[in-house]
Amino acid sequence: MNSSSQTRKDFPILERNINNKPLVYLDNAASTQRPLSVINAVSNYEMNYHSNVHRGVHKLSELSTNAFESSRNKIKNYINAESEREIIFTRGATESINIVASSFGQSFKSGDEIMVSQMEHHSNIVPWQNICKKNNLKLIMIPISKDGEIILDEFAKLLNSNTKLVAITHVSNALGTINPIKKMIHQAHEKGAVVIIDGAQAMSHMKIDVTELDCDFYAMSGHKMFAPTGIGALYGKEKLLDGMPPYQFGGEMILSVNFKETIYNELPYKFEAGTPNISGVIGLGAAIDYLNNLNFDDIKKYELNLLNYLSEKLLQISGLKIIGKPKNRSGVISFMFDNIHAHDIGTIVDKEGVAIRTGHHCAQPIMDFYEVSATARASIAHYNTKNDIDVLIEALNKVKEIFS
Amino acid sequence: MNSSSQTRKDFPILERNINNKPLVYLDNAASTQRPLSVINAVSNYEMNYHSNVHRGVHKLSELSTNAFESSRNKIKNYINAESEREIIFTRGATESINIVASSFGQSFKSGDEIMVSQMEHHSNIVPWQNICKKNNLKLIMIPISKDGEIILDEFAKLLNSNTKLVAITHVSNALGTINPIKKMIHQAHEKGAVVIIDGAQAMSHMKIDVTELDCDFYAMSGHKMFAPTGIGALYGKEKLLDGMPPYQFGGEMILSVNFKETIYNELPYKFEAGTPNISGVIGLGAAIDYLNNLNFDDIKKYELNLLNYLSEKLLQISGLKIIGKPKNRSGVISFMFDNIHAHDIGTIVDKEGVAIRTGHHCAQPIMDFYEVSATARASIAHYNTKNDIDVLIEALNKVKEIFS
Amino acid sequence: MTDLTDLYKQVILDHNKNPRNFGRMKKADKVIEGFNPLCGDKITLYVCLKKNTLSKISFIGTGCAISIASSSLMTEKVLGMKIDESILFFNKIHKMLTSNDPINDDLGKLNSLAGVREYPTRIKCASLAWHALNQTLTSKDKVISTE
Amino acid sequence: MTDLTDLYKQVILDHNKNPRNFGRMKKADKVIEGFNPLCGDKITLYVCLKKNTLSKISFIGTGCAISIASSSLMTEKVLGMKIDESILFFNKIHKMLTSNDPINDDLGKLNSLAGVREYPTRIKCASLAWHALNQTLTSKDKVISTE
Ligand SMILES: Cc1ncc(COP(=O)(O)O)c(C=O)c1O
Ligand SMILES: Cc1ncc(COP(=O)(O)O)c(C=O)c1O
Repeated sequence: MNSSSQTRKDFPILERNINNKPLVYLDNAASTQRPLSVINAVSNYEMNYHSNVHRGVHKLSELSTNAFESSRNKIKNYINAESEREIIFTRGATESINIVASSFGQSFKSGDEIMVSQMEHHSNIVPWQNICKKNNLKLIMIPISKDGEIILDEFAKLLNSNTKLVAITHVSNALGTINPIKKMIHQAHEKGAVVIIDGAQAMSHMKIDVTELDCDFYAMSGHKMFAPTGIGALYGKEKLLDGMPPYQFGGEMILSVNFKETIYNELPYKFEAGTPNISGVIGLGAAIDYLNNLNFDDIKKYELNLLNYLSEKLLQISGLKIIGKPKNRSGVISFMFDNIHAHDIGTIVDKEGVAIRTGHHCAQPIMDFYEVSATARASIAHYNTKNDIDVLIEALNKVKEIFS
Repeated sequence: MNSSSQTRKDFPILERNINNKPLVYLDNAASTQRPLSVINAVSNYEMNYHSNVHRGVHKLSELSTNAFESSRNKIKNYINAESEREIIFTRGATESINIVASSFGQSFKSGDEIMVSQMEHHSNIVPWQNICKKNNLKLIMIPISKDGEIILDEFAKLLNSNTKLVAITHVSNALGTINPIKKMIHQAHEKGAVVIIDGAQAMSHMKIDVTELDCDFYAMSGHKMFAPTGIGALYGKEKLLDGMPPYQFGGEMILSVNFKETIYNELPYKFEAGTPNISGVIGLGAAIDYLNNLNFDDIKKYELNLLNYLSEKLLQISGLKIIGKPKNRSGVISFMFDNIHAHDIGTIVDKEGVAIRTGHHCAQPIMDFYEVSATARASIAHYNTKNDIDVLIEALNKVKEIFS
Repeated sequence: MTDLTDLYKQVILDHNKNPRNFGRMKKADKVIEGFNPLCGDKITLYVCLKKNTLSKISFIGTGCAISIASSSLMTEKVLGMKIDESILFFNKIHKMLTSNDPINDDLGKLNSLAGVREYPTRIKCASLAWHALNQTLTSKDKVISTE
Repeated sequence: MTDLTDLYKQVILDHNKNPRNFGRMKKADKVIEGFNPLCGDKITLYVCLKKNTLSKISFIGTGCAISIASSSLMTEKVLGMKIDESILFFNKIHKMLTSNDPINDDLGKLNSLAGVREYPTRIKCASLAWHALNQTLTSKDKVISTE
């Protein structure tokens, strides 16, 4: 349970002070911190073997290409995909979803339906809105309960033979709800719909197995799983990716070009135009190594314990209200505090060294659902401790003092 | 002239050995190396103030947002744009061009013409090919001379009132030709066409002034100007960017979202969906700082001198032929060597520690023009020395020996 | 490092709790929306103009203490002001919030907003209402309509 | 670190300079294209099959010394082989090029390609022609057409 003192040492930033107080970083859903091993993997690349990949015969290019492709292999193994061809490097979850919307979306026809839950992040709504407007499709909202859970009966009723795609988040970044995606994927498949899972919030908290889930696409953000910013991945079933037109055009994604005709490269390169984010990919590979050394059974227990402790302590503060009450929760608790605006809460706790996020969390539809304009959100990683929570609670009491 | 011994110390990788020989890095057109200041700026960010940008009120978010936006300001000043709103962060030149093709390209109508030169990199051909096919536009090729220069008379003749866009590279990555873009931009504007410049190969060799050039768009790759991979920028005139639809959809690029309607954010955020490559942007800012400390008048002279030395030495090797003979050249010399395939040359010189690129350099149309399938290419940066060239020449003599 | 009470001064907390001139106005000459996408603050200003003077002003909205208090303080301050005068005043407020120069004493109660300087992420909150008002009063077509 | 002469053995240089079975074939049963996009190597194989035997084979193309020599050596080797036999032989070559196991001696001249092991970026050059041939011979519809 206090294994985390060793864990914390892996993350150099956790040792810093903010406003002369030790940093208490509870903004992990916005972005996790990186272990030293990831930071070092990137600088080691820059110092010792940086070169463009794939097209060079010289040693540096060989080294960087090997490291690059071995990261792809690591991800493939980590999420249990069938082949490296199913792993596309992207800038993050947003780009992963945009690729599917823009490329796979071209196969949709007027009258087809796309289903999106009410608890999605903007990046899993707006790309679908756009393709719906363009191709005259229907965007159907999957409703949620007051507890912040998808209403499965409603979902089942909404599914029909026009449903072409279902887009759901694995874990909600605003509520922490873990959605029953395996079941939903199965139901959607029965109606012939394809399912894309937004995994941005899941990867740092649990082990993913895309084969077991049987999802068609799975979107990942590196910076939310201990890797650098600017890198992410899209998993897609090979037979789907194979049939999709390319997304961006340029070097790497072509086999041959002349002014009359261009022949595209095979998977996964078809979707990776231009020089990739090599250092980001290498950082992501190092983050997978880091994840591979974690025991997620223990971590799940540890984090759940922390979340329960947090929720208990929060509810002891009078006037404080937690948003959503999902049975399965991971990582995140959002709350409101009397009439005090989240923004003011954020500033005051920051003075105590506590980093939480305040605002709409890029999930305005869910804010509308709860009829709030902003919440405060504390989000944890496995390196957080009970002490972090105690400091937050104390800081919240200061908020109360000031606004009393 | 040997100021470069200090310069070389800034680049840690230049001290390494390859195959027990000191690295001679002559593959700068594929990707430049990074100075320590850039590497440190990135790790400093990761160790001390990483956080997601823009949406946080806490200290870390304030620090990362400030660093992020100050990089934008640095680029704006460096290329002399009018406003930060004109600087969009992208993955690299390829994505920059794709944004323009896909977003600005939506305004083109059947029969409109897009002009692309014969010496473009694939990333400045294939996006245009794609939009031409989609919207039934004509793709017109601007021919080049045997010397490897755009034939300006032909260009002027091809321009007409249907020409909607001209896409040209500032510097050719296959030949090193510096194109007379200022003049071409002026001529294109007279016909009402918009001009996008592919600046990938220019930024590390010369100072760019987009206001003086009066180009409409300018595409940049960080990793070719001493910054990390995975980051680049698109400059666009504000009034053009303002009228363009967004490219990707998600967080950051929206003002408000509900299931009926989404309102997009203002420039530049409209084009920056999702969590950006924050560490890349900070690295790019540090690279701009580095560039700002260079004296490009001196560097131009220094590099030209090196190129002349290289070309002189190459031509002393019997059977060796340089491809192209542009009057204004920067950075790059491509060559053929008897019947020896470039690939074999690359492997053999690598044994001597020399990194050059071999192949089609993602510019197959120019290979077709010269009726070759691959060339060997040596490309320099300001940290290269005459000694580097001497080592290359000696290695080429080994090639000759083996194949004699 | 300043203390939090520099930001959350008594005046601010008071105006947040009991915002002045709060409410919709039926027959306003101008209805101006101000929106801060980063935190979701949203205010609507109602203004009546008479002879180049801000003869009536009110606002509604949701937002943090800083933005509500700043809106409230603003309405109090500019009510009855000439348009020119209020634009000049906006410039002073703007300078107070964003520059590092010593602060003039002539801003009255509005000096209480000075603490925001130390909280860069909050400057937008404090200036939201001011920007909205100023933009309307200085934009070209508006100048015409008020002459 | 091996010496370059391990890669550029005399046999390789010879077959590069004077490739055997080089030339277009007019009435081939199969015309197979092999392409290595990374370096631009491109070869075309022509094959005649008679009673499950590779009765005629030739190739044209451009490429590096390794890919040309390997193509030439391959045509020399597989000419007259049974299809099954040539597939088995492909597997041996593949193993020689990509594994780290000690090399069997029974590959004759083709052992000269073993030096490629030490040059990972060149393995594709050495195996280009082999892959092209093997893919045709093992792909389902082709198996049908040769039965
Ligand atoms: C649930 C969810 N989906 C998608 C995203 C978008 O991820 P990114 O910004 O890394 O593209 C986020 C993060 O903000 C998220 O929390
Ligand atoms: C002239 C030119 N344009 C565009 C590009 C593409 O740049 P990137 O791969 O960084 O997107 C390159 C680099 O390969 C280039 O040399």
